[in-house]
Amino acid sequence: MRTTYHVVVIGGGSTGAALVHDLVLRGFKVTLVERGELTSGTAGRHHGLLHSGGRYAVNDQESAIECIEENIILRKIAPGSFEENDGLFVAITDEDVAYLDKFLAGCETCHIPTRVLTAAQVKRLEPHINPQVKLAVQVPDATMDCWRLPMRFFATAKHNGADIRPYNEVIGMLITAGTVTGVRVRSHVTGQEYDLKADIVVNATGAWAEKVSEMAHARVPVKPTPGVMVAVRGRWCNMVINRLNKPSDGDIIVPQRGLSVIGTTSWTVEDPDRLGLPEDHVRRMFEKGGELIPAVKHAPMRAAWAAARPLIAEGGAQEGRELPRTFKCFDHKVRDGIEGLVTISGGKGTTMRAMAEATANVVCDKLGLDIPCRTKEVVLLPYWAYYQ
Amino acid sequence: MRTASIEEKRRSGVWVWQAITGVLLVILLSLHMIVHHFVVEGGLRTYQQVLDYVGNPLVVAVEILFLVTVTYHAMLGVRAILFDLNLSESQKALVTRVLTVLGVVVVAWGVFLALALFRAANA
Amino acid sequence: MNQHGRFGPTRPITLKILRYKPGFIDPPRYDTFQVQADPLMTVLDALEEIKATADSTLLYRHSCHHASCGTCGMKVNGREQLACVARLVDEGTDEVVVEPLGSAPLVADLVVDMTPFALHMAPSGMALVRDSEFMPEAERPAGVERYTRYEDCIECNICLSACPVANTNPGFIGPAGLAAAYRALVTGERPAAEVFAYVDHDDGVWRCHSAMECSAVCPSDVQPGHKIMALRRELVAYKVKRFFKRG
Amino acid sequence: MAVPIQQKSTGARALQAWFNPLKRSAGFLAFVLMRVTGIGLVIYLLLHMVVIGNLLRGPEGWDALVATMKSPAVLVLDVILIAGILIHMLNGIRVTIIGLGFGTSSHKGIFWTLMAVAALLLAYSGWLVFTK
Repeated sequence: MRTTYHVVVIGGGSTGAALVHDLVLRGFKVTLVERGELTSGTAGRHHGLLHSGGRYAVNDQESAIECIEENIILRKIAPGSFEENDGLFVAITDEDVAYLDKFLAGCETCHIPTRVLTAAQVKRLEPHINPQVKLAVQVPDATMDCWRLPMRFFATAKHNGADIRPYNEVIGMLITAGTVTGVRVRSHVTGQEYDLKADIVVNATGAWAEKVSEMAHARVPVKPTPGVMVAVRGRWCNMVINRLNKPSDGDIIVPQRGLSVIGTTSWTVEDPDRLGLPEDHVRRMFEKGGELIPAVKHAPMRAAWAAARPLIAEGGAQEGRELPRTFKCFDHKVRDGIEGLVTISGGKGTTMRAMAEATANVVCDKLGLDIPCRTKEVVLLPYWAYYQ
Repeated sequence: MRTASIEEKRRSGVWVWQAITGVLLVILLSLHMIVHHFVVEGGLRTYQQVLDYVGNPLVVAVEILFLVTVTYHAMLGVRAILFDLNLSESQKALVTRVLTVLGVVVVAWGVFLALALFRAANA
Repeated sequence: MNQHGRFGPTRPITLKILRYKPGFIDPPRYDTFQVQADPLMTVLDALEEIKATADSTLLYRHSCHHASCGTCGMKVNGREQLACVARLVDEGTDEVVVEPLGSAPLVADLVVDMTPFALHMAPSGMALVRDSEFMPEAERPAGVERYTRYEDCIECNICLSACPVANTNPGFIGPAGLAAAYRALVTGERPAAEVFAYVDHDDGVWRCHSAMECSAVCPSDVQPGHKIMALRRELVAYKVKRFFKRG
Repeated sequence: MAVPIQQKSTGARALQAWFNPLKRSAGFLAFVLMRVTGIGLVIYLLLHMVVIGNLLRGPEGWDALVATMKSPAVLVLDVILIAGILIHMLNGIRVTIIGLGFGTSSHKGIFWTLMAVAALLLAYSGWLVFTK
């Protein structure tokens, strides 16, 4: 079935990718605008971890459940896109060991499959692991390619008729009588400006959500919360190595291609375009990563960078890691009395499809449509199909 | 972008012939340089010296082999360079045809010359 | 204070960037910008700073910032590099010239159109994921039959930009596609006959003239030139075998 | 409206890359040398075929020509020709060996070794040309 409604999606990150895919499958006419290259914001820059949910199983179970569900779905709809080597939560200290029961209980509640391994077993699996290792828990983590996975969504959406326009920046909202009726766009390719009419505009700009929603005088409580990651040369583990403890700095090493990526840290910035790269955070990655795998301390650095998480700070007092990693979809009619604008933010790469589903549901509700989501079943095209 | 399908594109292995003639030329060209220039007093044969040399049918045979090899190698080389440009399949066919004609003319002229000198030497 | 952290002394570096927007900045021109570069500042960091503070219309491709996605290939002082790992001070010049890759159609500024590249790459048959050869002594956990990892090639178009043939002949499959075909051959992902059908023609494996510049500039240790040569060896052996079988 | 993509012709600049080994590595230099000497040798081959046609003019015509060929200017051209032949020939050996997938990992070493051989042979040939 096709509708005549036109939805404009702002932001070509992983949420935007999954969203245009979802919307065209539901029969909408969709145009996506992205100011730079696709996935050039947070999406491309994240850790590359397809979460099992283990990281959030104790403190943020809503996120943990989202993660494990999406983990299974993504493997099914994007086969051949992941390094599927599972992950370990390793205990190095007695304090880590003391966390085990809480961790296993949390995983059980969230239906995350686990298997407890002895120190000897862990050393046979991961020869470079800290020899102090006490035990570890195996979970279904995997490595994702932060460029090629979203590109599979874009490719499929494009083939289903979505109009995807990178290098086109939204510079204003078209507002008539309290209703957003479209966007003003500047093409950075031709230097020309043009209007894009829409029945619904979706702001899927992640950490930039506040900047964009301000154009419609709407407010979104998104805090850009960057983290630093360091990629070192050499693949020092085959499985994703996490610290068995509550989330902290430098407690994950994600192997990827011939690299090992250590992450991450957390601080808050005002402007997601100006993250900087604090030196002490970079040093901490080597130091904390070295507690998991000593060899990374002396491995040559390939790159160090920061990516801005879009954390939702509803209510105010919390910051950084205390904030939940789940996502929220805001209908600005409800929040600010502005019709025609929806914002999706929060969440993470692993939950991109679920975020899109929730957003497309809101879009359908607003237009009084009842069209089921099909993205759990539709297998995505290869990423290079975007160019065909 | 030009879109010749793979089916349209002719299977090609002329690179191997370029290599084989190349190796042959290492021998033949070295021989040519030595007998015509390096062992000759003054570096170039006089008319009489040329005739003395090409009177031998074996020499004529080797010279013609050298001529064919070097011409083929040269024409293939030019073809390879031109094929590095963005030519259509029909332009490629034209290049091949023109170079084939040029090669045949060069060889024919060389053979004619060799036979004329051979006859003069044995007259 | 230095925006990009405190990784040592900074020094001013001028970036001379090619600008082009069809019909708008046309013909292309060079714009210059100055940044304070610390020892870790990459060309991409500099472009990000310029975009955020000086000219928001500057276009360049980027995504992962750690040499894994392959989007930020560009010419830095005339040589192809990934902007995300090309450190400014390593260039050793006060002025660093940044230009788009060659061999691909220019879209705008530093952005090239990757369509021709993808069209040459896609039919090679190489899978994204391969068996991991790291730590062969490592045991595998229950449920993991084989350790896997992504292929080395990050499809950045850098090898084509450095290839003298790909620059003049867009029909040439190019180093990346040929190297990928070789990978598909040796991993057995594709039958030999199919791989050879893809590469055995004038715009395939025979178009290469062994300049080996692709191997020299490859940022991901693919060594495409070496693989093209190996692919030719396999192809010649295949042809010889087939000849004698038939004869 | 799709994102407009315009193709900018880079034909002339691309062609220039065939002959510009600056900022490039040894293999590229080999490619440039191969191309330059190859084109030169084809032109020489055609000229050579025309020149030896003078043999048909008998001893007078030919021997007079041979005499003019001994001027120092022509001898310098001879040395350039020999250099071209040696570079092309020895480089061709490299292209053949690595082009069949052998010794690819040491292609730079092979190149410089062969070029050293070319230099030695050229020195010897030059000595022959100017002394005999």
